[in-house]
Amino acid sequence: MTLKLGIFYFLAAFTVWASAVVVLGKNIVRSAVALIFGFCGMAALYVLLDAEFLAAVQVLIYVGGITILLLFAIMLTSRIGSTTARVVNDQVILSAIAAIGLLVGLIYASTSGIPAMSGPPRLPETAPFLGRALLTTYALPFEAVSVLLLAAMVGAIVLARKD
Amino acid sequence: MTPEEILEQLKQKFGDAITESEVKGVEVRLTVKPEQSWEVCRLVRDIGFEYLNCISGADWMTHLEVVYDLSSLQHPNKAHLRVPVDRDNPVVRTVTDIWRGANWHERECYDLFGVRFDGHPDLRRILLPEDWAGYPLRKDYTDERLVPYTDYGMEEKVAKAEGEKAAPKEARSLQPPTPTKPATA
Amino acid sequence: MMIFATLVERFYAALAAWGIPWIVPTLVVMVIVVSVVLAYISVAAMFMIWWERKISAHIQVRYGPMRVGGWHGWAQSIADGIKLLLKEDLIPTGADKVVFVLAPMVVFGATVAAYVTIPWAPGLIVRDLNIGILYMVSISSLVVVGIIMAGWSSNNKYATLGALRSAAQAVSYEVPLVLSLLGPVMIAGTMSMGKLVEAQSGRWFGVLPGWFVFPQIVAFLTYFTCALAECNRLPFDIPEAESELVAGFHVEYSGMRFAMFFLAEYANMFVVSAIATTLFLGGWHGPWIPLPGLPREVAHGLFGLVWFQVKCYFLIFVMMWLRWTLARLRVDQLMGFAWKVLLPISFANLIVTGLVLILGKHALLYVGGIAILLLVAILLAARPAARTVRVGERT
Amino acid sequence: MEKPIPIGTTVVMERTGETMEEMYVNMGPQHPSTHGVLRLMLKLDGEYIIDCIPYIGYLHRCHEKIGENRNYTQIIPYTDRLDYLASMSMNFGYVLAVERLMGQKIPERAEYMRVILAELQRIASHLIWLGTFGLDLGNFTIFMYCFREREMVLDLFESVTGQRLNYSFYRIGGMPMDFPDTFLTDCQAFLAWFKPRLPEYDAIMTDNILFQKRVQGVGISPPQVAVEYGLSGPMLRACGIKWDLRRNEPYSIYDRFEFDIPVFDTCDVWARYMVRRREMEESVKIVEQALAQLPPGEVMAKMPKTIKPPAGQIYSRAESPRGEIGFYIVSDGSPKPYRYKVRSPAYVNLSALPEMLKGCLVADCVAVLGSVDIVLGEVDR
Repeated sequence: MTLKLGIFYFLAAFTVWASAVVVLGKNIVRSAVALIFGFCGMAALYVLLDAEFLAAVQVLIYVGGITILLLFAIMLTSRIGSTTARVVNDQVILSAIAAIGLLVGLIYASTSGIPAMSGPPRLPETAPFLGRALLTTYALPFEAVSVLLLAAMVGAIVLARKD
Repeated sequence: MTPEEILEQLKQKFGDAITESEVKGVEVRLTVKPEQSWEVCRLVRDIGFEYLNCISGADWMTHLEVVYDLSSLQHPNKAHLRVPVDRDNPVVRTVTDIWRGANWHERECYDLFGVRFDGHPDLRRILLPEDWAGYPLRKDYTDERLVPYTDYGMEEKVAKAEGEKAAPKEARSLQPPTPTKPATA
Repeated sequence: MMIFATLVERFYAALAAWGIPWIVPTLVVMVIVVSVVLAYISVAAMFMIWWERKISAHIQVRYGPMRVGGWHGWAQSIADGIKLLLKEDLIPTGADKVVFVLAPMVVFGATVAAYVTIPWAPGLIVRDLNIGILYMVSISSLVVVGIIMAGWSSNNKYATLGALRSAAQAVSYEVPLVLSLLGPVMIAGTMSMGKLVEAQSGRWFGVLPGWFVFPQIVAFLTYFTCALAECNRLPFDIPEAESELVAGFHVEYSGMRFAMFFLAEYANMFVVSAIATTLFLGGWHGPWIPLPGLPREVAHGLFGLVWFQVKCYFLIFVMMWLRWTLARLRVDQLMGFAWKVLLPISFANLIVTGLVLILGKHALLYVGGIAILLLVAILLAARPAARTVRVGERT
Repeated sequence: MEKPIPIGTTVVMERTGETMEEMYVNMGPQHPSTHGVLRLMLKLDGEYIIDCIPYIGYLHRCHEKIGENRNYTQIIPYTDRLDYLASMSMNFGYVLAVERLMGQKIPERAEYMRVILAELQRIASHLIWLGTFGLDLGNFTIFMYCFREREMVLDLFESVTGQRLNYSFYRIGGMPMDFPDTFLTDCQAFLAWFKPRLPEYDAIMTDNILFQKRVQGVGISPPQVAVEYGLSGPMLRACGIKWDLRRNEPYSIYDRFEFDIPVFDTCDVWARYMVRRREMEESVKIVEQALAQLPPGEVMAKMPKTIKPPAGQIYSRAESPRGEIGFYIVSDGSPKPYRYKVRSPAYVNLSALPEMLKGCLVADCVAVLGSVDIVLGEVDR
């Protein structure tokens, strides 16, 4: 077992543990804090995969942006002290099916290997490659996503506005 | 408008309610029955006394008194309204709807004299703790914690009258304690 | 040039020659580097605390600490540190203990982690990541997580309000901050901290040093403003405004945990100054590099280190200067300033920079003129009608 | 141990029976910005203040009850402790009330001394206010500058009275002793030093755009509300109402001096700031004129050994730095007042605070409270 593999298993366990706390925790804020650690574990896994840019973006966007907004929203709602979230709700069967399906897919992929998982080309620097790809090959989806985000933003403003 | 004219105007409307009246300089002094104090106050406000300086209480042993000091920002006249109220059941109608600033003045009067202001929006104790018993500014208020006033000159006089022996002891207690060690230069 | 890298390599080689597995020297180097960084942070933060007290004192016509240690109370911070270490460590009854204990560690850890990519001198950098600047920005954003954790777990309303404000502030100011950093990155064409410094080695018009602050003055000012907000310094110290929220998010902290917040605040000031120095002020560039007569490596290492520190501490001085001169903003003004003023300005700067880079230097004149017009228009539009009544004016 | 109430829980107040869905924040009595032991319950919606309930009385010292048990001269030191930042003005208001009750005239020189000391006190009081107001808004430096100048005023007072804070220097019927020989030159030197300092304060406060943004349009009390609540002093003059007892009901010798009454009509914190800022200039003018006119002569009128005002009652008022300080005294002809009541300006001004705070942000709460300029010694008595 190489050092890298050891680190991977450690990080994987850490991420799984954090994610489990997110899902099973009774306290919303604690779940959100665990989510931060989960995202950080994911970022570390990206670093192991030499996707440093993705790791940095993961921390910047997911931890620095999304989770903070999440915490913000939780704190703004009035009852923070009694934040006992229900762990199980009506959609438990649907989500169980989705989760199990994903698990089966992942196990299949890691044992028999599917084409997309055959390993990315080794790049010395991922950032310039990503940038070029986003603005040339994938320019259309990129723009479509930004329009989608704009629509979401406008919708949020309309919903939140008190008139 | 002179104070005399103001008094005349008030007397015309509320001749029965005004039991005593006096003009002193620019000040109109009235004594008003508690039943009609609110109406008098409103008229006084409409005459131009829009500025409420102070509401104070006073304990005259036979009755309590609520005193309104009013003035105007337009003319130099002042008004001094005294409303005697029953000592056992002191109730007078609030003037918070005439002058909003009366709120805290009335709360203070309630706090220290026990005068209840009928219709006051938030009549609670203000200076004293909420669980305080009694109304300290009444003349018959007693409290074992109250330190009576002693006239220190009297002690010496008493001592002198009683004889020369007691005098040094009494006097010493008033002097600063003598230092046990002589101060070194 | 790579004097330190050479040393490390020789160390590796020597140990490998003795047959010791590679993990041992790696761990040794890691421990040494971390110790050096931590020691530097502690000493620098203590110095900054003492310095801030002296600066504030002199601005306010007084002396500041004068007793501890003799010369101008230089040991005051050390004494304070010892005092904080010895203090009782309190955890409020209603607090969420795990999160409460974790919060200062997150704040301190995030700040320390940002020191990894600071280019101190040529070759003297813990790890020159190719996404260096992005890494620094993203790791600094973790500080806010710690602040929110601290604020929430204290079970104190003032702390919660401080944390709420902090979250709002961080989310708002991160956007113009990153956008303003993109200008230098676009010019240099790299995100590596070392390469960014090297890209500023030339000269503008043969006279000015090749620092990015000259073409990117707008970005520099935007960045510096956002950096003040990121560090919670006045006039943006809303999360800990002591006249309103007592001490904000760390009101319930005492002893060593409080000291960690305190150290992290000053360490963070150094981090944002280091980013500004690296991206805008030419990093370790300065006179006498290389100095004829001195070995190249010594000149680089020594003077590079000195110039970098001088620039960083100058920026820190400016931060302190502002703190003791200005009044605090209000929350809504703070947010408005970020979204209505800083964001448009940094976008405009980004567009102008891109145009100049694409069109080449001939278009500089045209684009420059348009940019100035654009900026003026934005500034005028963003500025509400001033209602200033001068002293002496009667109404 | 009682379990602490988690943030945001629905709490039913025992006494009022109120249900709290919104967040309540308890500001004070130990809070850096409440200027003493004032407690405010703020009802918040996010950062906006829906309602504010002030709780006072933490510093209540039975001032009026004590007053009924002391003779007229013995009350003077107690009045020092009313507004301990403007003891001279409190002394002035009290002795004025007793002298009016007795119909007592006092010597010319004593009148001038009183005015000089009271106006210097006004400067010192406004300086403290300016400094702490700066502190409230996060500007630390102005605090030090203001206290530097205030120290000089205190030095002057020390040379006259021997005291630095609670002077007890006014007497019924005059002043206990004359100015020391050095006072005139010292006072003029202070004024010469002080006048160029005011533009310095402007540079750091008035002209600072951040400061202006913080105070303009905040804590508005329209003139109508101000009069209904009986606000006084700078609070009233900041509502565009030109009302100053020194001018509108001249007492002592205030009718002999040339000075302006600064008035601003924006009704906000900014206006209150500007009024006080300008008042310092006007006080300097008054002191300068009084120093120039200071007549020689006695400083104490011929007074009976025991002061027994004739039976009667009086409500007498004077202009303290915080507004109208009124004394209601009922005399029964004995050496002690039968009823002694203080109408303190800060008490009345503070009662309008909830009105001014509604709709403000928490950060504004500090600015508005600072602009009211309360001294709890006077509010709680």
